[in-house]
Amino acid sequence: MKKLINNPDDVVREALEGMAAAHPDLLTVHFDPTYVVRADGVPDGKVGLLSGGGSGHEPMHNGFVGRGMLDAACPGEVFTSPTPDQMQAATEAIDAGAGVLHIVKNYTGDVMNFEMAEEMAESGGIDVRSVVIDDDVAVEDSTYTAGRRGVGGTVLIEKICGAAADKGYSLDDLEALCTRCNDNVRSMGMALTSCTVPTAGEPTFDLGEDEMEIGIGIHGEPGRKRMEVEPADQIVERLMTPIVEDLPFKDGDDVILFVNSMGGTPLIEVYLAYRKAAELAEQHGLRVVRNLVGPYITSLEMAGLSITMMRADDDIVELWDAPVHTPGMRWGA
Amino acid sequence: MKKLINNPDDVVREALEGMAAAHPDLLTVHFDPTYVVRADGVPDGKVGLLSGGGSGHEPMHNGFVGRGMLDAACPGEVFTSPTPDQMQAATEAIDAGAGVLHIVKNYTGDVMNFEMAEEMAESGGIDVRSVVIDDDVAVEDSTYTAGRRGVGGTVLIEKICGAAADKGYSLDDLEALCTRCNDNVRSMGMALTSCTVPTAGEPTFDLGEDEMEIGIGIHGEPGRKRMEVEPADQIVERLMTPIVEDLPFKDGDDVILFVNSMGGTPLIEVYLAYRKAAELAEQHGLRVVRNLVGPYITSLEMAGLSITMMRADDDIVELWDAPVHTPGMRWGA
Amino acid sequence: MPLTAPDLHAWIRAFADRVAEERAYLTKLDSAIGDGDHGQNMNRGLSHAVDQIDDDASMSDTMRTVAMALISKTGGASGPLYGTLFMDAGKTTAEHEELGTPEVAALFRAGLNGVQRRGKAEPNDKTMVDALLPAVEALEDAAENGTPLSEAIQQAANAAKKGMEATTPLEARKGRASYLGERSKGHQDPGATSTYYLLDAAATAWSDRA
Amino acid sequence: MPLTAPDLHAWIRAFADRVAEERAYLTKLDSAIGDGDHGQNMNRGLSHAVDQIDDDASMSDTMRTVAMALISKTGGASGPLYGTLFMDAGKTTAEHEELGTPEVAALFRAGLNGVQRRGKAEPNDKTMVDALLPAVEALEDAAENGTPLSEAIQQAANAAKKGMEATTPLEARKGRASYLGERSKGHQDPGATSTYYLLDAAATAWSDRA
Ligand SMILES: Nc1ncnc2c1ncn2[C@@H]1O[C@H](COP(=O)(O)OP(=O)(O)O)[C@@H](O)[C@H]1O
Ligand SMILES: Nc1ncnc2c1ncn2[C@@H]1O[C@H](COP(=O)(O)OP(=O)(O)O)[C@@H](O)[C@H]1O
Ligand SMILES: [Mg+2]
Ligand SMILES: [Mg+2]
Ligand SMILES: [Mg+2]
Ligand SMILES: [Mg+2]
Repeated sequence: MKKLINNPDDVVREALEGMAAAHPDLLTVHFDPTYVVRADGVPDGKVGLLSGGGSGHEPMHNGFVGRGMLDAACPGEVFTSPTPDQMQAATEAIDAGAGVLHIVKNYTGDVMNFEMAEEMAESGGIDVRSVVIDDDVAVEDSTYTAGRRGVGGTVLIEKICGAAADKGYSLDDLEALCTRCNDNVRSMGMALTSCTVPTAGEPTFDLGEDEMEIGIGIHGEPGRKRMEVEPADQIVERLMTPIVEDLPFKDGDDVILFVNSMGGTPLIEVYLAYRKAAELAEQHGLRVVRNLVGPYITSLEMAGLSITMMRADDDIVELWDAPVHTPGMRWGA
Repeated sequence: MKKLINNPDDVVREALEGMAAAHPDLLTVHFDPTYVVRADGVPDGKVGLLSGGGSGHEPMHNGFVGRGMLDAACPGEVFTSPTPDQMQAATEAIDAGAGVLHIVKNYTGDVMNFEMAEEMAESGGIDVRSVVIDDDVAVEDSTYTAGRRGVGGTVLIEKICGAAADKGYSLDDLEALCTRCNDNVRSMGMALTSCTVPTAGEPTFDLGEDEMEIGIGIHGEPGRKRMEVEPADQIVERLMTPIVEDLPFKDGDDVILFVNSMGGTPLIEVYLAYRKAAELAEQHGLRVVRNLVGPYITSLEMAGLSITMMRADDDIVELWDAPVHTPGMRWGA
Repeated sequence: MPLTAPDLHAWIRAFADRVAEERAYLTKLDSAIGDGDHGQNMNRGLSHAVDQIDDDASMSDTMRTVAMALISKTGGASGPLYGTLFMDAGKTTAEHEELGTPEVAALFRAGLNGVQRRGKAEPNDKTMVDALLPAVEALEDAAENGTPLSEAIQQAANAAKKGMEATTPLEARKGRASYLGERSKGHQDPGATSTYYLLDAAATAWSDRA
Repeated sequence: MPLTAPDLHAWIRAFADRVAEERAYLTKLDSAIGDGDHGQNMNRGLSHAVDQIDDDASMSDTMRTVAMALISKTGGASGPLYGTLFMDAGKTTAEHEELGTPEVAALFRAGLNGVQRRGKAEPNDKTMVDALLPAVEALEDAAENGTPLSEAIQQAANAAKKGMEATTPLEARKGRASYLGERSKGHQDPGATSTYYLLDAAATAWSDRA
């Protein structure tokens, strides 16, 4: 394992110190319990927006704390969900009287830890809602599984809900919006290589010299199917088809198309993939009204990509376009 | 070689098609000869700003075309400098009567190709100046070498000169500013892994399981010294010390600190490195007034980082803060 | 001699030691069908728990301390699950000065219920429940038969071990491994493995207790 | 029989074929001390040049066409260098209907001058100059001695080969390889290698020319 780290146990803390040093205008980092909170405080009466999850997916979620997106984020250890005490402290820090929405990616650990945090926060008198994001079409959604994972859709949802909270949405309305976004977004990812959790020191899985993993999650957990590497255009089609069919997206739909690098994919390849994704969207009669291209929800140095598509009405597009100023996403500000 | 590509010979073209599809509001891609030009045209009387170089360094340079930065960029094949006909066509496209500045990274191929392009453009009656960027302290600057390479400093310089051109700087003033920026910026990089040029199909160089290369260029060309991997803090010190000593940066200097990922480095590690870089800057008495953290000038999927530091007076900081809206760098807009 | 607070301390220390020893192995199991952090998670949580244990604390305070330590430091799925296990198990100790086989059976039954309340796993979902449930049943049988604790807990550890081994052919239906579907078959569940260590640590720590 | 335009066409085709064959080898040499694209660069430029050649064109038009094709498609350092080589070499053919040994010597001398004007490399800088210069000198000697072309060009190719081989121990002072300093020693220069192919292609194409 070659990594730009010191002690593997210190990676998360030291990276957070780096974020704090780089973005004092945007965010503040608290330790013990660990959370990242916007530097300028939550405006009175605004619903607080909190997310969190394992580290190693940067810029998500810490990099989305600032103005117009998340008010706080709780980073866990690498690929390990954070703990309820972190979430409780962050929830208290961003409650400005209007309650707090927790955006939770559907992983057993995240869900259970957030659940415990909610129990704690509510016993402390804060109105907390939580929406579980489960946009990954690679996973069969049945009562016999943990359900679909929360992946790329989370990025779009955090942006959109952040704008809505800024606009003054109530906790009820924000919860409804978040649920509606989740209902209208689908994702699927793939990997060409594994990644190595610093404390594990070895790749989470092995892929042969000409193998790829289709339907990968964002924690290096194996996906739906292992197969021989194919040309990029075919890979993109393998991701796009299940996405389009699942919602289903329909001829005439306006969509936000998000092609995401898993971390180790050169940007030139991400754009190459975007080309095909946009072409396929068009062939399905979809109108790509907005897009996002680059590494936003990553799995350390994993090479691969994920595609996310959200059905976007005018409201959603307006919220998408609203100013955002965070380390990882910024426009209009 | 596992890559998200189709035919290795089509990588650059297909990625450019992806950029064109993703950012029609910002840029237009021309083929044969190939260049990327801002979509909204160069305002009358504004100096045109052109850069270019081999592909594989994305977002640089194509991703810096838009408003407030480059007016056009000429992408070569991966890691291969573009050709004079591209530069000539781009120069003609962005000449709005006030001349065109070429920002050239100091690599033999880039310098010679831009030189030929200037000869062509000037015979066509366009006032062309060019500034060669050579900020890489890893290379000994002597008459017995090709001189220092142009690396991370280029990113900062393109942003600053883009803002100055917007402000109405004349070609003379812009050339002087660009030279002044180059005189005040230093960089050094390192790699944990090599990268693979798609058409070559094999890693440009081999690094052992616990080796790193210090003083790497941005084309996978070997650097100053190969040695055993060290903890991140020591690596950062190995880059910072020569940078600080070279200019030399002095106690009390205001600086822009830029910690760059070579492409395959997880963002969490880049922030971890930023933490140490900022700490060392402070120890040298430098005041980090602005910073940039992330993958901006990359070498495909290479894991590693580079550090760039520019001495910044108030003018430079003001130009740095000016609005920019490109696919790869955006604020205030 | 039935159990008192120091015996619980010894048990938790033994559990922490075992997990520390097997940290890499647990992580390897988790890499095969999960995300490769179960060893780190458990080790982080348990070393914190050991640090927090107060030698003079009562049984129920000890269990609560361990629960809170695990909840706040473990992370992942195992944090809330083991946290709830200790939290709910601990509640059963409040009314007792000391624990014999019946009380220990009740303690683990409450822990199992907590795990199932929190995680909604059924038997054969390929989770820690598959090691814990047979252990609880063994303890309850032993309690019914009046088996002394040292023997009962050894039977429970044996049952947990069998349960753990029996997870190998199963297809996972809960947690991260469930994403693998069919491909989760043929791998032993990491959480069931750490749960076996939990029982085995008790068997070791209480080998001379009645 | 001295050279006329079709002989130049044959030469350039032979050069393109040789580079296409050795593309991977050139790239391997460039990976060792450069950036691993010399084979691709030269192949891209030359296959374009071959496409552009007009069978009916004059010698000087042919050389200009090849120069422009190389300049616009090769990229890297080799594009301007080989482009200038052909551009400047081509100018010497304007006044001639056909070329014998003295004219071919003058042609390559002009090409060498162009390469040095463009790239500022001196002998022993470990560049294509180190293959080109001895070839030019061999041709000039041959011209002085009245050696027939087929023989002269073979001598030039031999000299280029020696020059190419002699780059191996050198420390690079120009181009990308110069960044390696000491470490560039022990590797043959890719540009000198393609320049040897340039001369060897001529020796093959002109083996029955006087
Ligand atoms: N819903 C559940 N109920 C019971 N146990 C579960 C459940 N989900 C996961 N587990 C257990 O947790 C273990 C994984 O723990 P760990 O790796 O620490 O967390 P994570 O899966 O979040 O990375 C699994 O091996 C399994 O035994
Ligand atoms: N200044 C120079 N003068 C002469 N030849 C040079 C010079 N710089 C580089 N070369 C030649 O160019 C070759 C490299 O070409 P190529 O790999 O195509 O370009 P790049 O170095 O831009 O990738 C070197 O092997 C060397 O022979
Ligand atoms: Mg985990
Ligand atoms: Mg090159
Ligand atoms: Mg795990
Ligand atoms: Mg090269």
